[in-house]
Amino acid sequence: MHDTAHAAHQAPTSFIRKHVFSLDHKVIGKQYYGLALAAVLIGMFLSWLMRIHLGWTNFAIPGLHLLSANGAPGDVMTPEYYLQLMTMHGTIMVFFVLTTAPFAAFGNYFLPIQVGAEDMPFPRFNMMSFWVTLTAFIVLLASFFVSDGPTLGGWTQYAPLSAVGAVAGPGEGTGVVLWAASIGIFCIGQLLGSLNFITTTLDMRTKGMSLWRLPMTTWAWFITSVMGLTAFAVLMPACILLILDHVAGTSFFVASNTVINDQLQPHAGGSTLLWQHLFWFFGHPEVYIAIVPGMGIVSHVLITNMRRPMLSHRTLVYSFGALAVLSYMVYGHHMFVSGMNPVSSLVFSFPTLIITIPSTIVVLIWLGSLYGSKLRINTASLFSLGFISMFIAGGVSGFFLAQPSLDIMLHATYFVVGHFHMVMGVAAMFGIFAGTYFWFPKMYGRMMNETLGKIHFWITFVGTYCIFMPFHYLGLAGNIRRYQAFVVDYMQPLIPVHRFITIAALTTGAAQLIFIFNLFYSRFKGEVAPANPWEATSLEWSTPSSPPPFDNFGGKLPVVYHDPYQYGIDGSTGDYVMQDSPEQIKTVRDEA
Amino acid sequence: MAKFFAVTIIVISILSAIPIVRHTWWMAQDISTHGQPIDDQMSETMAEAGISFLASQILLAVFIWMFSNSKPSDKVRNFPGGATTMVLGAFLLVGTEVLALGAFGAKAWANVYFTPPAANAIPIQVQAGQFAFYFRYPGPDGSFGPIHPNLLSEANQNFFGIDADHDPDSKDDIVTAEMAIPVNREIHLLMHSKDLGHSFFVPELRVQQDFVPGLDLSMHFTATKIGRYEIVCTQLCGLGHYNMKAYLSVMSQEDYDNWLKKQAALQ
Amino acid sequence: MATTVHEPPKLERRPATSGSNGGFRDMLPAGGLPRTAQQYAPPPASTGIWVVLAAIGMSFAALTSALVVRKGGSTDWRHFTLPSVLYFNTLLLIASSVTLEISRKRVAAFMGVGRVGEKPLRWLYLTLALGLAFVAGQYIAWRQLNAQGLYLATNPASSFFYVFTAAHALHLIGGLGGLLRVIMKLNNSSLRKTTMDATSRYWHFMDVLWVYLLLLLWMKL
Amino acid sequence: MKTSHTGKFAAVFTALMLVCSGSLLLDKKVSAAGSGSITGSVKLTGTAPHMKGIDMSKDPYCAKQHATDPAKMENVIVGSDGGVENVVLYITDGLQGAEASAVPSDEPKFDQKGCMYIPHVLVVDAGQKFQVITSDQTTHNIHPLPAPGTGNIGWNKSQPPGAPPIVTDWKAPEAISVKCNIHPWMHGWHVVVKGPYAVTDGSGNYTLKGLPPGAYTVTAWQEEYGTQTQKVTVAAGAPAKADFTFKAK
Repeated sequence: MHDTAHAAHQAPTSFIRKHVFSLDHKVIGKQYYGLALAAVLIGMFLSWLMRIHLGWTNFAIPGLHLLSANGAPGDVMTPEYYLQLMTMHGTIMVFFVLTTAPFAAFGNYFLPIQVGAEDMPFPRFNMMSFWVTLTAFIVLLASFFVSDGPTLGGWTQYAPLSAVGAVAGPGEGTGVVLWAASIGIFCIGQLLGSLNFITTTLDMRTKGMSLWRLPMTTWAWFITSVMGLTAFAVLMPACILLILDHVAGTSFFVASNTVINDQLQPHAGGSTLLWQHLFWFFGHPEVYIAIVPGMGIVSHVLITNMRRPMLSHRTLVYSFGALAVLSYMVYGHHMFVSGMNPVSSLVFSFPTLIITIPSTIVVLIWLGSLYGSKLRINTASLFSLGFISMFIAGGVSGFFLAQPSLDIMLHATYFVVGHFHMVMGVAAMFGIFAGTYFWFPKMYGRMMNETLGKIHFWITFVGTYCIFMPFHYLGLAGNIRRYQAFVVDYMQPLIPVHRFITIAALTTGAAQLIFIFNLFYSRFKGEVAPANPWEATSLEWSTPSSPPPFDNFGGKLPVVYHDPYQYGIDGSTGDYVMQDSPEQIKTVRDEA
Repeated sequence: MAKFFAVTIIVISILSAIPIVRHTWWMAQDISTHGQPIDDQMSETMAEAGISFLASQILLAVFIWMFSNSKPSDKVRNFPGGATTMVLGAFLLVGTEVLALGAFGAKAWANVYFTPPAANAIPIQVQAGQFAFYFRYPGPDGSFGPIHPNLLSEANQNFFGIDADHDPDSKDDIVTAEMAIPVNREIHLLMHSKDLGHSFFVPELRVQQDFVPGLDLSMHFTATKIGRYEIVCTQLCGLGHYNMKAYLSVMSQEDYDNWLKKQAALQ
Repeated sequence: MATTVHEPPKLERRPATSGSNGGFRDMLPAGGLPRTAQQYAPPPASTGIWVVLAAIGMSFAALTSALVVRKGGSTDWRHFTLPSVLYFNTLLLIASSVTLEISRKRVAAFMGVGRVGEKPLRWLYLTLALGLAFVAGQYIAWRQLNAQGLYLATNPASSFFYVFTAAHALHLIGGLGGLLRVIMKLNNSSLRKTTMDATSRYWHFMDVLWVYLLLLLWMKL
Repeated sequence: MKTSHTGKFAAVFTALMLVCSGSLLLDKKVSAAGSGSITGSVKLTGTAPHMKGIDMSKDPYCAKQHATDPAKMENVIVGSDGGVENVVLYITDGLQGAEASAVPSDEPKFDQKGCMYIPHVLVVDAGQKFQVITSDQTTHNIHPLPAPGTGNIGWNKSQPPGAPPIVTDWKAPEAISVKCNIHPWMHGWHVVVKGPYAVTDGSGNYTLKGLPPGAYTVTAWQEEYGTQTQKVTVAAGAPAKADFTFKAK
């Protein structure tokens, strides 16, 4: 394995090796970013279709039949098609956007640079991890083109609906098999990624780069990769068992005496709760896999723009660690009313409540560090502050969902949907945006357009609240999720709220096109970036050029002399000293 | 820009809080005997969550306002007490808060799930399937006949796989598409799913419980208010999930008896 | 780079500036070239292998819990006696671990003396053979079960048996690939000690994992 | 693909097809070959099974459609004089290639009205196109369940209110049970046959037309009581007679 790293250090010349099957972690990072970008556009498009349908159920969306003749006869969406879009939206967003963009994309690009390494230790595995992930994505999209369309089982793919096969509904045959195959493949990709991330952080740190000198981002990615390693390693066998129930006629997840369409199913004795246990053991850590890199990026960006280190670097790191550890003990709170023993519901509810403590510490440290800082306002810092606001808004609703007694009223309602969209969906997206605006100069050597960036931020920030706050109200009013129309009497008065949300969603979605435009415009027309536009300290800004040369540091590894965030001091270069500058300064010590 | 942002945050937070405070959209009125603790717990949690939400959002806004336009001459200052304050704050304020919540919540939960049904509770069996609920009353003999999966047939309106010719218990069983219960009588609901995972949710009754195929669960509750309510499915069960519902009529005892007679005649 | 020794020269860890101990690359002269860094740092293969083993361990833990839950709830679990050939396979696998250890020692010695003289391939080939024999043995076990009419879908017990044994066999075949790689590299003298160690750690883990699985299946099926 | 445009087109097309098929039928009539016919009645002995009423309260729309006349099961509908409705009669033996392979070109309709299927039993020729339409203001899903291995592939599609018709056909002769999962009581049949067929009316009478003279085996199919067969010889001109009697279980 190791000599592949050597091989990786003659810069490739052919276009294919340079840009397609590249071993360079920077290229792989960009490839991941591209994948996430494509995925998020598809996912957002699906959500538009869903929102329109929820607001105006019998509205004919012109040309929709072209997408699926069965799914939209006469351009009006059928119930099954709505559920299929919903499932694909969830799967694409959670796996191919929230997991790939902040973790795989930025992590691949910047983790090696931030630890002062020339590349990941296993470049071939790194390349594989991207191509495997891409394959997974293609397999998932393929299910749009099979006769019955994609699965309608929701991204949680609960058994037995997902396990009995096509009798249960359109897409529950081939669709589920493709879904499970795609996710199984995805797991392999992420395992390979985690392997590289962990070994890079542990073994590839340059001279003087002790663990406590790693930037917040590196810590976040490291902790995330440890979570990913354990979580995806559990999801993969689960997917295999699910596929076996389909293609091999086993009965892992289907109970006896299942009668569908007046036909007694040939399965026997399976445990339907088994899937939920396996899935959520992965599923809850997955939430943190999506959000912790965002927290890292936001801390990193904020520190730079606050011109001061966090109140306590270490406390923050420990809190991330605590989140990671706790995330494995709380998965049961997804199953309070699932028929699991009510005692275990209580047992699961307490760690779930306790997880608010590290989360609160993180937020308070952010807030406390804002105090007395010299805050600089730019698009990156705006999105970081927006992240904090979202994280708070989405976090407090966790108080409710952590309690079994309230889950009786809120389980499977829009309250839950609002909660996870805010805390893991939008918050993570804000993290991705912050990272993009912050690192774009390093990745492409040009600045992103600030004006467009700010417009993008304002619409997104306000729009997000307009979309997801009402979700909570709907949930309180008992509006059930995963409904394609509201024929239930007590839900009909809520339809106007849905229309409001739909309009907000379309507007906010449109604003994202500004971002896309900004990306491509700045890539080619943006003003050329200085070496260290944000006056930052971490190693990615010490590379000889932007974008960095093939081996990151121009054939000479940096030596680290300082803690990651030496801001607010009198350095020769200004109020900061870069990690690799030998200049002797009075170090900013963090307490605790 | 920064000041405007600060104001925006505060405005949004307050606007978000208003519908909650004014209960513009809120839980349906409680008609159960066990619901009160849940509602109290909800308001309790809402108060604490609301305060944390507003407090931290406003703090965020204020700090953005205060520190966004500092002069180069300004020195970076630390929050009094630094990180220690934060950690202590998190543990003392939030920690104790949520654990207290948890403890109270546990009691609310316990009196739903850890109490056995009364001896005189009316047993009613509910059959969940794609995409409807059907209900079975034991009839005069007070006992249900067995469910024969091979006899289950929607085409023949045999929703419980009843074999009245061979099972004496089944002879007088009453199967209905609507659930009627007498007011102020405890109901012991026996849950069975013939096919997939479903759920039984009546917001007014403050009950929600999944159906688990191969695992028959039961619930018990008492309705205190006459009226017609809806039972909805909250567990994604296929394309008809959105339309998987049934009506729950809470009646006076005599109405209930008459209704039951009428249904018996229709069998 | 024909027969160059890739081991880092035994330098004592110099405490890096301001009392911080950095990465393993602290041993590297200030501002060293990435190439030399490659030479100095102990290659991450030795860390990486533990990461890999952790992931594999997790997967099998998940399958184990699946078995426990599935069996706990079920009324249709039909016990069957494991094919006795499995016990023989176990001996083969344990033996292979022993031979691998021997070859590891030999290789270390061989590299220690600057890779002169005859390459110690014999024991590696023997390990490879034992590994292949084990896989073949597993195949025989499956055939025997088929003969009894026990297939993947026959009942949960057999389902889990096939899933576990197949999953383990696949991982073991991966190990065989690793062994082949070691042999190749030893042949063209580009073998690094850590590659050898990583491979053998993986192999021993497969060995231990199999013993665990055998106990699990023996107790649960 | 069914946009509103192609929808219109389909309608026009259907009309045209009906005209053509009409002329085709005329054509059949004049040819002496198909002049023979079989008539008769299908009766039920013993007490007819009780047809339970259907409670549609689950979907208020459906319930409203039957506010005045409550819906009942349609598995066995027996007339005043014991005649059984919805019995399908078709030829299982004796057809020459021509009649066997002739596929009518009209497209019978299978309507969803008041959350019931109209007709309850739809008879089509193997390979004959038919239309599934909905007259209801609630969404239905149509879910035919052919037995595996018959050559017919099952499907499951929803029809929202006002959705264009689903036009399709069945490949092989089979009695296929059709259901709606959203309204579990909705149950009907697609009976796929080869060659001429007839369905009994409310009083159990039928006339099987368009048969050339010859010896045939007539089969009567009833969803609850299965099939019965009779050998019948058809002469030119005078219709042959074949009465069937099912025994109540």
